[in-house]
Amino acid sequence: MLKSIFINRYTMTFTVTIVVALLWNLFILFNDSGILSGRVVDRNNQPVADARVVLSEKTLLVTAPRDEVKTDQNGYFRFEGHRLYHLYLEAMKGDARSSSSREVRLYFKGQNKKLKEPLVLGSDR
Amino acid sequence: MSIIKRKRTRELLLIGFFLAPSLIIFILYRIIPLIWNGILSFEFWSPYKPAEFAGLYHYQEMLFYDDVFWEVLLNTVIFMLSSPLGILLALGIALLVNAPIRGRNLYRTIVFMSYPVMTVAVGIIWQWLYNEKVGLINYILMSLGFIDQGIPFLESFNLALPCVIVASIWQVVGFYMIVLLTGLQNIPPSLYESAAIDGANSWQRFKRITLPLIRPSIFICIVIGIINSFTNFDLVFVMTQGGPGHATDLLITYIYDEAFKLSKFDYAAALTVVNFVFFLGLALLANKLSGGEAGAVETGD
Amino acid sequence: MKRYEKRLGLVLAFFSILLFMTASQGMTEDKKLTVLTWNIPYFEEGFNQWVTAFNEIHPDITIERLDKKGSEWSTFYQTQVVAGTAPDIIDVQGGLWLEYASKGGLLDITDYLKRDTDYTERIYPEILGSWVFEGKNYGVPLYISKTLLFYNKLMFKEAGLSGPPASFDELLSFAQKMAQGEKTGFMTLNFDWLYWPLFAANGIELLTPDLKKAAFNTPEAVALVEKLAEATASGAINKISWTGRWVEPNGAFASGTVGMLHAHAPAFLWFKSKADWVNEETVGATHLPGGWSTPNSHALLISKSVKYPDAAWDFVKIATSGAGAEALGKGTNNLTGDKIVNEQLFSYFEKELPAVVPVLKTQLEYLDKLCGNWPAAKDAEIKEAFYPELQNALLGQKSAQDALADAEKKVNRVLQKR
Amino acid sequence: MHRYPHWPFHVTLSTICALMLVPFIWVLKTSLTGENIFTYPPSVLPQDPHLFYYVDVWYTIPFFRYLVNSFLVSLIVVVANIVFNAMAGYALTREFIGKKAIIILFLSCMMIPFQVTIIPAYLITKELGLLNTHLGMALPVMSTIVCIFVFKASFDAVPRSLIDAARIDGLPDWKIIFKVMVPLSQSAIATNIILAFIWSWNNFLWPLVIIRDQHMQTLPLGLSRFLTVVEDTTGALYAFCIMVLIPGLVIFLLAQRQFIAGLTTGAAKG
Repeated sequence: MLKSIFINRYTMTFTVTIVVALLWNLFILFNDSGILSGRVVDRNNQPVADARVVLSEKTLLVTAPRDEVKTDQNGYFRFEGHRLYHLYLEAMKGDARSSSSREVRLYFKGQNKKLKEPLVLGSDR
Repeated sequence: MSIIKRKRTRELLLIGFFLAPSLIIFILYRIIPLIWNGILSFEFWSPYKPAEFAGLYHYQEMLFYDDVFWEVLLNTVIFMLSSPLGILLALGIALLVNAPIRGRNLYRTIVFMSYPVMTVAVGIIWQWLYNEKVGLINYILMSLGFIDQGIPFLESFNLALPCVIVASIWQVVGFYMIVLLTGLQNIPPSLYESAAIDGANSWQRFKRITLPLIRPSIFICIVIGIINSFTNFDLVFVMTQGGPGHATDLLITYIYDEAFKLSKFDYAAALTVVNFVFFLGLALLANKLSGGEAGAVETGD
Repeated sequence: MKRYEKRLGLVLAFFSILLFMTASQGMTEDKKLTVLTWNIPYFEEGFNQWVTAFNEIHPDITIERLDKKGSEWSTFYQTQVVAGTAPDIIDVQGGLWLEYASKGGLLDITDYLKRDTDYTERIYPEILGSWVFEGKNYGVPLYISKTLLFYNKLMFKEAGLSGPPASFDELLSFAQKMAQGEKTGFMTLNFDWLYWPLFAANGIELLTPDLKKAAFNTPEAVALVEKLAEATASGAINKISWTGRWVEPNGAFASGTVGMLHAHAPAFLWFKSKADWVNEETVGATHLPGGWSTPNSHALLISKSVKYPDAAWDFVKIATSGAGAEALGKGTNNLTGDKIVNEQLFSYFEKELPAVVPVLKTQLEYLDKLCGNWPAAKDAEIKEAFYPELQNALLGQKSAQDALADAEKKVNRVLQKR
Repeated sequence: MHRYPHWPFHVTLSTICALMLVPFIWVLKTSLTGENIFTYPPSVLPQDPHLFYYVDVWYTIPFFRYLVNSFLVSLIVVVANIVFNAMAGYALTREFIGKKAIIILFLSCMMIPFQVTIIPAYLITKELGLLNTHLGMALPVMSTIVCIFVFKASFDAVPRSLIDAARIDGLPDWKIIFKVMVPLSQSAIATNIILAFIWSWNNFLWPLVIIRDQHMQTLPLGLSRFLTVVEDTTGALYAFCIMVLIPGLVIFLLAQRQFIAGLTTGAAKG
């Protein structure tokens, strides 16, 4: 009779939910170092070295910068340790800016992510 | 003799014990508040002032001066009279999804799904569906060529209430369905089997077996329909706020507005009392029509 | 056979443990002030700044923060008042406070305002005047907003119109020009008295100056309501104007099918975040012809039952002036009642959110032409008596004449009743 | 049983379901795109759907905390409802003096809408010391009259002969309930679970009034976070609605498997 109390479809559903949630949290635990990496290129698809990349957050329409890094000689940049899940990236060097800030959304705070599409500098200014 | 009597007392005690938890909850959260409202309705009262005796002032005000009261009462009655439509629809659906067909779980879920959805969001969707310029219903009607110009559903004094009623039926039909489904479950299949052997066709089986046996469930649905006409508060509140004018105001939205928007708690209390007496009368009538005892049935075996 | 008994036993045992657990969570009483805000749940960082600043002067008093949305705000507040646990400092929109003030539920802060002149001088006197009832001050502005006219420049161009309407008749004729198919020319918000500028622009008064009688049933008013009803029937005015709240009108304007929207300043932020096409070049912000507007500002007021009135007043000052007000302005993208802070806010917005600057500029202009903010004790009841009748006329259910006559009767009855 | 074609059932039900789903599709679609509902002409298919509004919901309110609270309250409500309603429902199947009065009392209790009881109910809860507690949130809905009548109807339908037989065997009343009646009323229990859960889960105004503590809030109270005036949170609002809806649907799916015609006779054999 104990079996019927503890093993029925209600408890099973509940347990499965808990297990899935635990696994998901385990996954988060190993993937939330807040690493965000990508590349900055110019209009001719050439990497841009030493460009400033600003990571910012929008609170009620106002952009608030949170972090800033520079690209290496191959145009790569890498942020570490941010705790955001909805952020914006903008690259700039001298007068050239990326056309508009790139919106990045993540599935959890500080999810590690590598941007596939590079930020393009000076695309329309 | 005394043994029977003792047994009888014990039985009564048991019945009392069984009823006690529910009764305590209802007394605390229904009866006492009702008495509170009853007392308040004879007073001038606001949260800031000590009460003053008002006699029948609020009742006079309501019955002789407040034409809005009569309008919302009429709306509430119309709303209530429309509930059989929902119940019939639900009965049809319940009979269909009670049949052993593939995918009935899915059908049941879809029909039921509209009941638990939060009204706030659905209300906005319904507003849009009914919108004169960009709403889906008008869009479809215009694409099909039935009309050239959008119909202002919710802005029309005549159409607004029926539109809210349709939305309300949409919301509550799943609820009726599961109550009726529960009723259908209580019918022993052996009855159908013997009827089939007797050569009764499906209409006769429905009329002679199903309908009488689910009478309690239908009674519950009717009562829910009555209650729904004054508790279906959220939908009206979100969709029309009782407007235009007072065309979709129900007693409950009116009472709520009077109490919490205008701080006329005393007047709202008088409205509550009248509302209560009126609907209790209707519910008792329903009880009587369904054979007394909340539609009790004896299974004939 | 024993299955059900044991099952029941287990369930009951579990249940009683649960009961015990929840019932044992007691409440502790300490020195505290409760602040009830009105639908700004996102405003957390700034609120904590207020609390920090407050605790520097009153380290022994804790601040409890509650926030309720408009539709439940007064239900919650009044229940708490009845129970004797009214929140001490409350953030109220529109004319709701009049009801409480007239029944003696709010603290008179006139003396505080007279005492702390360095605070009072920072606040716009016209706006401070919005919370005066029978000669006494009850509230100070938390953030200010009033109605203005937004117009969709793309639709204006399409209809061959060059700029915003200069007169009321032009407003209607422009609206007519833009109305076509799913498009409508004009729309207004209608809650509280937000539509009243349309009446004020035509010289119509709601009440006599002593606030004792209805004054709106005039031939001019009948003519105006007829005009509005006609424009509504023809589609020049969107019908949502008279039935919707704010989500639907703002959403409709954001979809780009409405030429002009008469709404309060925060509406801009909402439809801007809703629609990508909205920017300085596509949406204009101006005054309604004649410059009339209805304030929809929020005020901080203090409940009469407050235990520490001086401390509560200190909190109010922190929240509505200086650094506290600046935090609020930045945290909600609004202007405050503090003149000096607003200058700082403007330079902040010019840098961070230039699109909102023209909108906010209108908020400080024509402060002498505010309407729809009568200090009548029965404000809410008058509204309930008047508006449904007006709806009747505007949506063609009754003639303007009949509707206004009925409304006059009802409003006068409200004013005469005890 | 009888042989009849199934397709008319499917056609009818599909049509009904399609109509029922229309408002719902827009809820779902908006939760995936956050688009403006008032866009014209209306589009049925979502453009660029994504799940990030659900992430927004999770982080903008303390979702997990609220979820746990909602769950605890609903658990109390569901368990209490089954026990109390079954007891009361059984009592009403018996004959006793004042039964009519009790039924009328119950009926009249149904006729008092919750909104008019807020203030006295608050004061009572305060006297009981249950403000700000899970039990306080649960108490007013711990027994519901509709469900009492659902139970009564089910118990009434249990064949008399079965009860009489049990009584002759010398079983006391409470044993009759839990050994004879309850097993035969599976669908009533299922209905109770579903309805009690949903009522408690969606309860909005009552928790709003009695809960002051942030940590005690239930899920529906998170709603106001998505209805602020200064930012558009349409996508998150609808995502929130879906997230609040899902547990109710899961409970429905689990419990409704009890609705299988023929249970009564099947069990009657045992």
